[in-house]
Amino acid sequence: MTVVARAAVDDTGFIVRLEEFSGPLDLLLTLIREQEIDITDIPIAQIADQFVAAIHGLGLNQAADYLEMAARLLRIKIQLLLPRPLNDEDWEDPRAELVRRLLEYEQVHEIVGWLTGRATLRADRFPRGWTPPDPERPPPPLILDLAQLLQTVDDVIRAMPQPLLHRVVPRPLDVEGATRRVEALLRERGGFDLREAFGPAPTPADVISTLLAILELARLGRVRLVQATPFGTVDIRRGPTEQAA
Amino acid sequence: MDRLSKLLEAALFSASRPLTLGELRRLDPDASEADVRGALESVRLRYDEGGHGIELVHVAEGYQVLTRPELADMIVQAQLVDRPRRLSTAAMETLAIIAYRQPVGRAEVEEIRGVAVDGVLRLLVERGLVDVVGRSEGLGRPLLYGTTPLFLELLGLASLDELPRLDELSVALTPLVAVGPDLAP
Amino acid sequence: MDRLSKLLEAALFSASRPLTLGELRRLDPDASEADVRGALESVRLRYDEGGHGIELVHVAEGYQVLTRPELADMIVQAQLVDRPRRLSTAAMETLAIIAYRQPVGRAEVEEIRGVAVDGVLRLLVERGLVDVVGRSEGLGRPLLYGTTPLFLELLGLASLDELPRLDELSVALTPLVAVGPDLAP
Repeated sequence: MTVVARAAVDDTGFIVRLEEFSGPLDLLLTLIREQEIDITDIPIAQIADQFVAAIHGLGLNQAADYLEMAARLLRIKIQLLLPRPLNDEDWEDPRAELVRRLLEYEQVHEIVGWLTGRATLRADRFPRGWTPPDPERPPPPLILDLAQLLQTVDDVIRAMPQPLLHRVVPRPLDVEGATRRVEALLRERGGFDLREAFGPAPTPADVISTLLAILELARLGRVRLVQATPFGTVDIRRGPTEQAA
Repeated sequence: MDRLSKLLEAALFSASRPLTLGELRRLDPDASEADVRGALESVRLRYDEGGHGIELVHVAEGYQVLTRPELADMIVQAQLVDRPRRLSTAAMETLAIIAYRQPVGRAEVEEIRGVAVDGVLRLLVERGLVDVVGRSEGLGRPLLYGTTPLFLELLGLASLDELPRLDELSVALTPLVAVGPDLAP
Repeated sequence: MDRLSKLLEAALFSASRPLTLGELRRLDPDASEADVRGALESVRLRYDEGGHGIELVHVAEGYQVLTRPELADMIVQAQLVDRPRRLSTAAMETLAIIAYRQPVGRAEVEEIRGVAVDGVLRLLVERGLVDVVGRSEGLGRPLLYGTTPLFLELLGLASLDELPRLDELSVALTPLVAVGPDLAP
């Protein structure tokens, strides 16, 4: 897969090639296009795994936007795995929202292409480079608008160097906790299903935290991620990982 | 050239941006809008028919004199002028969404792009391509953004109407222009 | 116009400084100095004899296309040259603080912004947006600043009461209102 080959992770694991893709939707769309997949019928299990592998390979596995998408894909994958009653008319394809967003994003892509073309044409026409220096005359008219003033008030207050203003917000992601949970499970059993790692009734933050913890453990070579069949579940096992995900 | 054409030409040369018809009329209080249009046309013809290296272009709801595109490579090669730097894909995407959905809040842009856009948005405002155009009535009264005349100028568009209509795009989808807090179709 | 003249015209128009003969020759490696001089002369004649509002001028540093001096006054009067200006972020921040805390001393503004504001404050006073409104009773009796009627006029406000109250601003403001009783407008 060329996506992964295009970038490398540096020693620190820090994000090195974020600019390669303009966001998770861009990466996802690239994966889909490269494999000439029908956007309205995405093989989620396959794409989810490739996405996780790609963000890991690109060193994007610490960027919240990408992790959120990874969690979303895994959730859809799990939803699709759940048995559903026959003839259930209320059943909604869990991929529908993702497809809508991808199409919308593809449309943005097309507009970007058009805008870039126009900008390139315009870049070949130069305006006058030299304009007369200001003679002695009143300063040019001033523009002041309320919205800008209010924005500035916001900015000033946010930037105020006063410790009094610190507000403690509970950290939604608890990677440390998730890491401890995964390690406990590993000690107990040596291997388990990805879904078990999320715990009962996981919130999106739990899913992301767990995913992050597992990816980090995999990076450190302390767990191995195994998927026996293309649409099967992901197992987490103890031991070094030869190939990430 | 008649006196008004001469004056318009000088004014267009002196300004570093496109001048609107209204601004050009200020040059001569006695001239009607038709006079100004006629004089502009005579400047345009003069450049086109005289084989000049510059031309009069209708852009950003105004008029501007620009060099002819076929000369750009030679001027750049001679290192007399640099082409403007291109915007990053992230900046272009943000700009595209704002252009079609304006006035639009940051959250909506982030929803479509799937990433945080603080930094990119600040850059676009600093570069003068985007500006705050108001506040939404919604929760927290978020700021709303829109494109500026400079955006049109740098794309060589006379007005926003020249942007491709959504039904002309190959990816047909619910109109992007339908502004709403909920983006679902 | 011949090809070289056209190229010279475009280069002289788009360059940000006068161009020397040597620089102009870079446009066409095959052209001799005499060719370039000849082409410059043809551009000059074209402008002079066609009744244009611009002219080709040989200044100490090289060649330049300029608007004709006799038209300058009319262009200046029409105020077309300058883009209406926006305040810098620094000026805007200082203004925002003064608007909400007036009457306020320089030290307090500096404490909030974390930088010296002398220059910015002077600019705001010069532009008539801010003025000295009194002296504090405190140590050294420092000057106190407030906004002017022009400030209200530019924002389209009838009075300071129309400025949104701080508690109407975004959520980020809430803690400030809570900790600083003296911040209320």
